[in-house]
Amino acid sequence: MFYREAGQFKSTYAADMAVFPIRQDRIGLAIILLIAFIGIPLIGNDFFITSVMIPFLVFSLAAIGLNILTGYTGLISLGTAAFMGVGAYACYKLTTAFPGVNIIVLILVSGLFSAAIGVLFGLPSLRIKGFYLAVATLAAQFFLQWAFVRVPWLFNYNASGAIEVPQRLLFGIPVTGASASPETRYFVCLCLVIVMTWFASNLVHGKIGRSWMAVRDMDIAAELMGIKLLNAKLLAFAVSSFYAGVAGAMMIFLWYGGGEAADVFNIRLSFNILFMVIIGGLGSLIGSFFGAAFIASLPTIMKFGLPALGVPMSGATAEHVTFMLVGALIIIFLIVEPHGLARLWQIGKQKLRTWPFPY
Amino acid sequence: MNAEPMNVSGSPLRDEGEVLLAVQNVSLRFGGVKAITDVSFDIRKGEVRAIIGPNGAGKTSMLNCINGFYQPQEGQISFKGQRRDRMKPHRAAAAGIARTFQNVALFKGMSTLDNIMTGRTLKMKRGFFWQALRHGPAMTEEIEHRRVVEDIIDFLQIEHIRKLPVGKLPYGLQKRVELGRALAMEPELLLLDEPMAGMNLEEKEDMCRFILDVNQQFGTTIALIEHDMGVVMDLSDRVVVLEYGRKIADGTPSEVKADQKVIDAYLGVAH
Amino acid sequence: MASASVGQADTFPKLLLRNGRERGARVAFRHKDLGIWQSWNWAEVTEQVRGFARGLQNLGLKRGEKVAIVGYNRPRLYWAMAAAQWLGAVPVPVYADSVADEMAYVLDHAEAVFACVQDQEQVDKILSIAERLPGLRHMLYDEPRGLRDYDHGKLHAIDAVIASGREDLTASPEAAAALEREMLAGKGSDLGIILYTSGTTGRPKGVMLSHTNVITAAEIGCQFDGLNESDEIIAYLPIAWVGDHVFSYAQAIVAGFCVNCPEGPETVIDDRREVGTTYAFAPPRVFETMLTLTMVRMEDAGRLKRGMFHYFLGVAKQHGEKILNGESVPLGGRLLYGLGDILVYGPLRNRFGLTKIKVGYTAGEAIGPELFKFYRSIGVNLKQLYGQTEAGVYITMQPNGEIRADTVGRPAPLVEIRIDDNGEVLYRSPSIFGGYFKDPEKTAETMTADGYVRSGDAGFFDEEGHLKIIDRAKDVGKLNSGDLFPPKYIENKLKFYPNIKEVVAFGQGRDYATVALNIDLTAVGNWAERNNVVYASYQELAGHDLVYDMIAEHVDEVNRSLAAEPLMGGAQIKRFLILHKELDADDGELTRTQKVRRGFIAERYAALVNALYDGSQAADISTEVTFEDGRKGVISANVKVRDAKTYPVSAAERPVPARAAA
Amino acid sequence: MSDVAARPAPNLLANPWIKAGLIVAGLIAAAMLGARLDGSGTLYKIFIDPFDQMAAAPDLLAQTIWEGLVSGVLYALIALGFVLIFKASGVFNFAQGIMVVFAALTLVGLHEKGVPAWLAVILTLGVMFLLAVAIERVVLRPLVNQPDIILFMATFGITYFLIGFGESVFGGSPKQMIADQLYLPKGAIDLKILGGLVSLQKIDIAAAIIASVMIAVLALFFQYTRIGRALRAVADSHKAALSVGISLNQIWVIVWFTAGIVALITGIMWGARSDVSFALEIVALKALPVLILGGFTSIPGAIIGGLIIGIGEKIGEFYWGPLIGGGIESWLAYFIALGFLLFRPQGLFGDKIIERI
Repeated sequence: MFYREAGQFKSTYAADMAVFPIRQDRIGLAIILLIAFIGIPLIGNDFFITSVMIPFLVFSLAAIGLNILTGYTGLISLGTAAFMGVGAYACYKLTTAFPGVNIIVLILVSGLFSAAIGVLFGLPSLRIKGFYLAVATLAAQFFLQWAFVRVPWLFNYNASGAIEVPQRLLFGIPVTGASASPETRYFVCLCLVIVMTWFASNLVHGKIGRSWMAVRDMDIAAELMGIKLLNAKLLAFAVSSFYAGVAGAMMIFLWYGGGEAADVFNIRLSFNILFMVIIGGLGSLIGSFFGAAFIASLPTIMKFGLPALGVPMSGATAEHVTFMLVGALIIIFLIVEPHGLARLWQIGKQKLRTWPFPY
Repeated sequence: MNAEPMNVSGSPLRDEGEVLLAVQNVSLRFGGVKAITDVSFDIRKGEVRAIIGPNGAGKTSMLNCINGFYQPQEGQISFKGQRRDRMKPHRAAAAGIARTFQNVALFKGMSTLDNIMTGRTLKMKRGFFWQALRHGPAMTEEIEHRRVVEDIIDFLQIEHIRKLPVGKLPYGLQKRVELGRALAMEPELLLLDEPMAGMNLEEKEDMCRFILDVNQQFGTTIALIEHDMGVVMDLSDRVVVLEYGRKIADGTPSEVKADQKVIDAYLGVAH
Repeated sequence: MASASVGQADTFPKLLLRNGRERGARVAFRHKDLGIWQSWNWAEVTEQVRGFARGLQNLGLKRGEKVAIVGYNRPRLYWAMAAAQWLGAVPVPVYADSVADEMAYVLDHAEAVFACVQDQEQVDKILSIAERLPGLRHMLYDEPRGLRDYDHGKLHAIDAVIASGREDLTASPEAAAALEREMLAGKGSDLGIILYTSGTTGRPKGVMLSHTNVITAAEIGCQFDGLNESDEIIAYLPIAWVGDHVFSYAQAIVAGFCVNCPEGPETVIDDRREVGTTYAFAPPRVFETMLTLTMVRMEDAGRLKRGMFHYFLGVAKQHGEKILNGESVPLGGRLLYGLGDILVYGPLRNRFGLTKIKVGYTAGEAIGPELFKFYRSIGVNLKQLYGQTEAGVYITMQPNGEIRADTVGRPAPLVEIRIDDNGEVLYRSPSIFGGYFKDPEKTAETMTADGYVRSGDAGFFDEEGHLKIIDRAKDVGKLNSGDLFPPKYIENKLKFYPNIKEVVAFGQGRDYATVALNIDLTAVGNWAERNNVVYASYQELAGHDLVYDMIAEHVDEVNRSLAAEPLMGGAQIKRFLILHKELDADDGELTRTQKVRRGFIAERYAALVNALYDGSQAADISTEVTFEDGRKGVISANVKVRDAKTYPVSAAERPVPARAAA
Repeated sequence: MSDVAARPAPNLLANPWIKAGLIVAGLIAAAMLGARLDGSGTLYKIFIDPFDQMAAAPDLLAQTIWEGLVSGVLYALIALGFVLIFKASGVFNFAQGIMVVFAALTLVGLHEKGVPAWLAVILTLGVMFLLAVAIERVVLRPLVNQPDIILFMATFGITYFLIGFGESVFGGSPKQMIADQLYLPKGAIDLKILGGLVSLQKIDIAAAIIASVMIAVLALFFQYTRIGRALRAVADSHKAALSVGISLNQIWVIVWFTAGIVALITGIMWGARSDVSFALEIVALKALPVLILGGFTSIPGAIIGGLIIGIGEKIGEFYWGPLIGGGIESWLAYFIALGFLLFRPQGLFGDKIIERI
């Protein structure tokens, strides 16, 4: 309905290969960015920013990471939370060791550690496939989770076993630690997520993304194109874990602000991120955002929304009902649209483009 | 000629063109099952070579040996005069061997364009860093290869499906896209496994024309498996006939057609 | 006015050079090829054409020789016209879908020495008739696919010719100077182009137009609608047709706007949408197809959406045209229309690729008033024009604010019109042709001594001074009763129904009027699907009783409307039938511009025509047909004939001969 | 061979087992040699000391193996549920673990509400049947022909739903299994063997026996009943099953119900050993490495895999765990499975992976 594509033609391949070839989409994206950068900090209160927006951003990044692995390369992983944990602990160790280095740099570098661990646990992916591989990634999940508790070096031997997030400044403004304002943390998250989404989008739209999808769709034929399966899969593991690691570091440093990290990065978080990817849409970056918004905001909506609607509920009951609803919604979504919210979005967009025609 | 003469049918071989690929005494077994037994033949540069035979004759297995999916237990295969043992498919690809499959093996979730673009993977040199930026050299490279791919799309007349996901295309078009993907590799040797299986007459004629055009216009050497004898006779310069994993004839189409063993083999399976 | 604004540039090559100089960086041509719109700006085009001209010169093309141009709308074929004109040679565009025999006639008659063709298909076609064309010296092609192994002794790739020409020019300044002189030697009064008209009868005639003729015509159009270099047009009509030549070649060069060549004939709609043309030209058939597709698609939409769609179309019908004409409309209507614009009209225009349209023209045939009003009501400034090849296209045009569905407007600027005693429209202007090529006899028949051209159409001016065309002058006949019988008028009334694709009316010298018609397979097929009518072929659907019922309703409505018009009331349709096969240009039943060849059809389907008049309820017929691949076959059928109801003529006075009007 | 072609796995030496054996043997020899020569004692602690301990206290080793055996039986039971469903419907049923908890919770919950024990068992079976029907109707039928991963995710949905549902109805606090009411034995038998005392819990013995009986019954069911044969047919080919004349929907209900029965029995046994709570969910994940080992489609594989994992992780935890801080039970199972997997990607008893080209 709002699409006026007449007159939008491509006279170069660069324009034809753009990620957003339609002008109206670019305008929409610009509006979303404006809202994210200006609207939300202006309108949102601290609660909204810390409990809704920052979690959403962190989960989006983690979901993008998993989507690269599962959606684009077709390798199921149940260990995302552990790779996030590696990022968090690496960042903690790094900022302790190099207190002078910019925290943003450290967050990104900690992703590299996560990537290395990811490659290590991705090695079996050459020989094992499908669910077997999924179970293999559980080894990473449980081993790393164990290590977070049992290897005191990781948490600097402190008595609580928790990560203590120190205060770090960026341009003189506290970004991490107790005195960092929610807005600051939100902006840092937002910028990181935008930049990393851009990189991810570049990767999946180019040669590397095509090799990943080729491996996913038909590995035999991919090999024939000269794609080395092990390299492609390990690269997917590395990039995926890098994203997870950065998300993990962001989670502890910019969202939780410290705490019993080992409990946070549990298997249920891994599952939740897998949900985000599936509900959002496999093989779709925008779907990762949808999925993260859906899964991350559902419990918050239940917790605060139902009482607001006049449904009285104790905290525990609310939690149980939330579980039930999440379960039911997952099934409903899979039935209604197995290809996820991204596909629904695409269909909706297509409808708008062909409006008023049905096709 | 670096392969020994292997003229089973007894007719003189055309002594022209250098040998591109030589298969020598190759045998392949799966457990106790013999798929190929002591087969030798060669493929000369620039020719269209057909491999025919009844079902289960080991034709596809032969192709799989050539591009490295299978490791034959005995015998050897040399490509461009170089003997290669323990070939890997991706190395075969790098050496210049491309392939299509009997049951279309396209990347179903990708568009026609992307499918054919994967054929260019080996020729794209920009590394991870530039890929992540998708600007500058990476984009220049991408555009450069897109041009090549567009020429192939134009050549195969599949412009209208350029941006459609291949999974939902009609079978005949999928076969065409698969040929396009193989062509994008600019192979020296193109292996086609039943390129016309399941096509209607018109599609078959189109495909025949494309195959001949590829052979003539790009000078690509082609080895193809095909059941339709008419097609084989029209297209190929030389034919090798397999039955139960053994070679029973080798020669020009007319020689092969006259061969008693071939006639028996084909009468036996009623084609 | 003619050449004043153009100054010294009185030929197309000179104008091209001017464009290269004055707007060198503006895009001149686009062609959807290899996935994107390949573009050339005026400077590049000038260089290409210059090189092309030199290349042609090297191949031996001389002043006054003819160059046949065959193919779909491709930049290089347009350049070929300019390159030929550069050397003073005369381009002769030929319909690309002509069968070999037709092409042989035109190429032979035009004495073409060169042929610039699109692809292998055309090369093969011309090679197949080569022995009939002894004068043809060289053939140039645009698309090399499949031509690699052809003997290139007399065959050249256009790109290679251009490249060699450019090389030559850079290498030798003398050659460049000589080429420049050759171009400057051209005058506006020189023969610029020969356009062969398909003609409803007989062999095609070569209409000779000078540079001045065409440039004047182009200027008339550009000034009338304020076209300038920022406009965009899509070139998709046959290049041999005067409309395309004036719109996509002459006006583009005169005004300096951009010509967009679609990827292929089947992608025109998508390509038009991508480009978003600001200026469009299409025969009514194209608009009709778009509307039919729209309505068919909307049938598949959900109830709510369909309801909304039709509601807003109603709103548009009420207010749309008035708003477009700048008349006063109540605020409520304006607001409602504004909402409709967001919800329906805007998206519709977008789907049609008409979002940016400044002005659109329909010509070639009468357009249905409903169809015409529909496009205008949704905000497309669609106009009619009445034109002919012999006129260099324009005869009458509709000025803004004076647009009627049933007239073709006022005389175009510089055009004088007079109505003959027998009702025939005669016109005179600086852009009229110089005669038929090698046919002084026909030329004399068509041109009067005082310089007027006989249009061959019967018409009259209404009280506002707008011309109204009834039919071909020679086709307006009489029934035995003495009542007027305007076949085309009847045919058009029926063709305005989306279910009806082609109509042939009979009645000349008969007791009453009858029609034979084709249903529209898309529209009726869709109707059949919704009504569970099972059919396997066109023939089966056409013979279906329910289809006959539906068509009978349309015929009945036409009869009512005919009865309401005093002049035409006698020509009501008494009997009709639905033809068992679609009329096809390949079978010679339609002209290349898709007009019915009434006489030919009457002959070919004589058995059916007899049945229309002998009272029988059905008739057997077998017809030879040509399939797409050139094979021939015979289809036979038993075609039903239906009677239709007629109405008393309402008007006060009995028919007065139409020709008396004026 | 031209149509379906088996692609042999890349051969690691001539026979992967031989090669692996040689490498392992070599490593052990090198390690033991190194341990004897190593001054710091680290290698000694890893490679010598545990074996010394085993030899020194064989009763402890026996006790450890028994413990492992028992938890292995329980793992195997959960894995059995997985295998049943995977074989018949190709669904990787992630919810099997939660079905165990849910069944046990229902049983205990019903009894708490005053329902007699045996009636509660029957009612619970009824609930499991309803659950099977509901899953078939609501989840499987609408999702038929979807890719495996979608069905896999749907079982996640079932898991979440059951957790929420179970907790809403029965509350989230841990509960005691009604072992006495079900006449399950209590106490332990102490065996004096191997120069020490080995204590065998009666409930564990009962678990082993019941598990064996159940497996035997299942085997008979598959072998000798019409439905059983149909189920096996389904595992081979859906079309074949349809031609037998049993609808796929019925088969799915039966299979899920069977898995529900297995879940109930597992739940009772497990609940009797510890308590009934959703913490079991994580433990139930242990069935996954068992599946890897045994293969997704093999019932004997599930049993043997369960025993290997159970015994392996107990021994590992007891003898080597303390070296690196203990608690390695949480991941050891996965590493054991991974180790096997690298040599047999299809599991111990899984079908050979055949790739069509």
